[in-house]
Amino acid sequence: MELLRSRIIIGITLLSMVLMFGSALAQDADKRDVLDSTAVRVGTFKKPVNLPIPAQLDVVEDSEGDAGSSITVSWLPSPDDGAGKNNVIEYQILRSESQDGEYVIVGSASRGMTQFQDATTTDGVTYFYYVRTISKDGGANSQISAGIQSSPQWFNTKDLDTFIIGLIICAAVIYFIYHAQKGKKFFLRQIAGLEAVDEAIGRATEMGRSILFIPGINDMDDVQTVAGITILGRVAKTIAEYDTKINMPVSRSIVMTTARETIKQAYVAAGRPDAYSDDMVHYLTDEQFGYVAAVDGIMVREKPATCFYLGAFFAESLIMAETGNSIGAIQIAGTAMPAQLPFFVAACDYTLIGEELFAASAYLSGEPKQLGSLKGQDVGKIIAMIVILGLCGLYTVASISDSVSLLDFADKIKGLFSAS
Amino acid sequence: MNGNGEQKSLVERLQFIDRRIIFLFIAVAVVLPLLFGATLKEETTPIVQELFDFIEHLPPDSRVLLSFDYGPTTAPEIQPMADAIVRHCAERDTRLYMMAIWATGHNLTGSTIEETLKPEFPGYVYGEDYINLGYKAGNQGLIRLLFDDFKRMYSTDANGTAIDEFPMMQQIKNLKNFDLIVSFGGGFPGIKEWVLYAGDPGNIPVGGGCTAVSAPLLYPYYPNQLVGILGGAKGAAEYENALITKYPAYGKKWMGGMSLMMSQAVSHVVIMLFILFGNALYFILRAQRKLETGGGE
Amino acid sequence: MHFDLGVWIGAFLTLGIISFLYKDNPWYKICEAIFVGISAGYWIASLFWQNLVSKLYDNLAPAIVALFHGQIQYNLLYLVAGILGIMMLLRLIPQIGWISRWPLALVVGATAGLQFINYLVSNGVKQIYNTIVPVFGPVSDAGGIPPVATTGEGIGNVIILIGTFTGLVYFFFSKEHKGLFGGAAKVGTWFLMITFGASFGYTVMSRMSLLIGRIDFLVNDWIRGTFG
Amino acid sequence: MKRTVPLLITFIVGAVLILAEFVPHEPFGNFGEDFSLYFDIIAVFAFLLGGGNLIRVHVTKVQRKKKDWPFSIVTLVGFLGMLAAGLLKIGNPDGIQGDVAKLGSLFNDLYMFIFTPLQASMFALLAFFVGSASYRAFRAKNLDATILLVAAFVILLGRTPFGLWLTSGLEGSLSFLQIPNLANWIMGVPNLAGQRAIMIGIALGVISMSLRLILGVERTYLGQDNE
Repeated sequence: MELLRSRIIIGITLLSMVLMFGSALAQDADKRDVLDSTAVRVGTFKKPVNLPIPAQLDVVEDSEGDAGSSITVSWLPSPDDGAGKNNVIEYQILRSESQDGEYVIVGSASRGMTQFQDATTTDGVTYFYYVRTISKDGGANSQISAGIQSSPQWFNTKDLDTFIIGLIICAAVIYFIYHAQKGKKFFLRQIAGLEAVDEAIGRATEMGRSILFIPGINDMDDVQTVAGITILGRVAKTIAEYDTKINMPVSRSIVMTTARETIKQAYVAAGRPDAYSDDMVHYLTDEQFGYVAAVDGIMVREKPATCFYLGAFFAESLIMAETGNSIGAIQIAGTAMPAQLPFFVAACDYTLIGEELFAASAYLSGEPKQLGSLKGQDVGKIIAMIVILGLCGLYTVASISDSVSLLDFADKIKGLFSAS
Repeated sequence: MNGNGEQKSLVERLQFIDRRIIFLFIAVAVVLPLLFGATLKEETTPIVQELFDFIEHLPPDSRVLLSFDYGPTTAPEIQPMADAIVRHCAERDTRLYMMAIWATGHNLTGSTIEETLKPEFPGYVYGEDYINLGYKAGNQGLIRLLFDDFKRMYSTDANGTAIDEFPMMQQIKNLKNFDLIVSFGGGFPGIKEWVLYAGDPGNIPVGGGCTAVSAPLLYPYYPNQLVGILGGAKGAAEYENALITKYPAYGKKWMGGMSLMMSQAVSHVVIMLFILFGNALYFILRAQRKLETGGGE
Repeated sequence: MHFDLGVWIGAFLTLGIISFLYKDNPWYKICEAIFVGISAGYWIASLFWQNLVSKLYDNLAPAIVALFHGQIQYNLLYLVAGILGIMMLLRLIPQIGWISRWPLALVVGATAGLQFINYLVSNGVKQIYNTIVPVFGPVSDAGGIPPVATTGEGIGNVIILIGTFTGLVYFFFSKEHKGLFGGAAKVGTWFLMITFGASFGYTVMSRMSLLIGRIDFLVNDWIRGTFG
Repeated sequence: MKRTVPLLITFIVGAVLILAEFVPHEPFGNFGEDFSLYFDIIAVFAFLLGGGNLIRVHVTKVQRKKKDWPFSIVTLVGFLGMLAAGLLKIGNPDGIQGDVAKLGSLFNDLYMFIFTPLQASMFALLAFFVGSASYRAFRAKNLDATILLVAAFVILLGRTPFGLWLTSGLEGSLSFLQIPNLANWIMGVPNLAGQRAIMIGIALGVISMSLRLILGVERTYLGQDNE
């Protein structure tokens, strides 16, 4: 089934990619022409005192890759913007629904800018634009653009680069999942924090004390919480086998529901469904510090032998980890919140750093499919490293040799990573 | 580490000194400077200066969205930034759109208006120059919604008046209509979410003030995704310094950031002394052990 | 002497929480109990009005009224959200409790989908983009690349490059940390250690300001306000 | 049925949301936002489970006179009182139509006078724990720990005027060694490099995790029955 599913997803992605390319190309062909050369000049009745030379309209077109309601106006800056008379203050963008109708200001851009997005258009209505270059003494107008309409697009061409990079990484992960499933073995290095899990649970069992599991304080809409819960699934199974007590206070109701489901199934899998009780997981409060106040209370009163902190943490991380340290618990933490990592590193015995948190459940599961995905992640890392090294090298060579063509080439590749 | 050995020397016991003694020292270090009301000036660093310069170069009537994304817990640190930036924006005659994606931010928006904006800038007219849009729930989801349609979520201001009655709201259709977004962010959601869901997709300049703890996380977004960041009380004090340099009239005013800096400096020293003390003990102990065991650990 | 009930309550609660530093005690237990109760009630009541009423009811009710008039509106989709929410509650009935897995599956699927994209763009692609600079070379205005102004900056760029690179090496799962690779991973851990140390040191300051805020309240609002 | 349907839901929702990110056109463009709204709505329903659990736990504690049971009464009173104040909008100047946190309502009063000081005090405890953690953790035990210690110490020094005062003698070409400059350099260079490596790693971790979830390789959260 997995096999079929991964094939289906590859098929779907490829198909959708082809479709999106197609529609993107079609849109390009549809792009409106830029300027209406016969456009009349407006608003030059008063003899200017010291007006700047007006900016020239460059391209006026439907904004690329959006849901409609937006037209992008760009212009060539006035020669007096930052040079010449140097008296440009800003540009105003004016719009009308008929060429010689009444033009109203739809926005302004400070000097030095050459683009404005009018996000207040109605799809299907034809608009005309011009740009007014403003100085202290008044404004000078550009020519009027040709009529233009906004429309929504089916593929965001600006995100094509992100799409391709995502696709490559997905392909790598799925490829290795597929191969692992067929029985290919991969080497995986040890992660100290995960090696220690069994020992930590064993210690609690020996001491006859409970194990505290904190899945972070975010809800299930944070992937870190999901990672914490998947680790809980593995840990709970060992706990069930050792017949140790687990205490899991949570700060989100959905997390409570999910955690119960997860622990229950772990107990079933360990062959001890009768030992499971809903009381293992209990809700405290959604409030960050209310939660930590209660968890601290639980710690000093119950004195758990082992504490797991796996999920998304904020400032409360150190309050818990220090209290846990003061009661002499073995502490294993893991989070992808870079700000809290230092505290866990300082106060806990083991810390899973960022990526390791997400890899932990795969490690603990020992299932080939899961381990395969980790190998796929490494491919992503190799790509990132090659891109970084290669492009930095390329730029450096280009910069030293002052070669414009080389620079252009480097810019082009770097552009692939300019995700909007 | 073995916490329950039998016979311990004084040095060994000091190594695992009762935490409560450290707590006591920290409390004293914070209380004393506060009693004397001392302040400390800070030189402005580029990451703060750039946000200052950006606001300094905003043309009059530019639209600045200020999001009060913090609560009472982080207010001691972030309020001085909000005050400084509100003052600066008002000096530049920009239009201020104040909102909050933290429920707790609503009260703080109100107090900033009452205690800073109104008394110091009596010329600022509600609905024309500034508006308090209040709090809306939804975290980063709210930002996504505002990005496409501002008035879908904000159909009234904080007092319940229809939004279209305010002249300054007429040009606002979505977040792209703003010239600058400043988030005073105490955590999640905060500056990062503004960058991810508004600044990046819409190419809207985003700046922010945040707690010292979240500042290092935001550095990677600067300067490409963030105009500038004020990190912690130091960032606030730096911005106040920039403000005083440009508008010397503020030199006479009491500045929250600079006052906070003093208490912090003293407590820092206490912590550093403890670290030094702890390491000294550690090395003494190690030397003793080496003597006893004849080297090696 | 001036008595302000709010300030006295605040002082009572503040000192109760701080007393935990000495040791667990009934005073702290009272504060903790109040805190848990009040804050849980606060969140449930707030989100009831904000999410259930203004997001579900306000959007759904008009759409249902319209349905009776024969119109089908986009907001009818909120009905799905309502049904999913009710499915969640079916956990309370053991026989059909498994239905609660459906909304759960939706939540997990959507989280996976959305965060996939967010992290790919902001944490992945953008960070790679930011790292790509000419590490060394004369100031050039030929392209859109940031010029390297000083030797110091050049060295800085090289160090950032090495740090990012070796840091990534450290995270490799499928290769053992030994030999040259292990050396690189070791350098990577040094960079991580600097990162952790620096963030920690940087944070100390922020944490102090919170305490200062509280002490300020105790000293100025409570003691001086009452007796001064 | 019990497991296949949820797995299918996860697969479809996840895959569609990823692809929808690249389709600005209606209705795909709004999927992400719609989910935020859906999630909020589901979360409110789930609150009934969480709140119900809180009540049950504490009522049981009181009934069985377990240790510290009087405190459970305090929790229950606080919870139900706050809930009533919020849901019934007691004392709200605008009545039931008013904003739940309207100034002057009982809900807002409880928030301002009880919730806020508790929250701020709990947060303030961090100042003390930062002290005790740094005293214990910052020991030059080995090379890694020493690097951690030195980086932290330089930053700490750099955040105070004493750092500048200590090293103000270093001028000209040595001025980069002045502690504040050194601190900024650490934050801007090696710290940044480490952060980037962590962030890129996290991105890959999330991508791989998401794929495992979407493809149904990872399914612990749904239970592992019959396997």
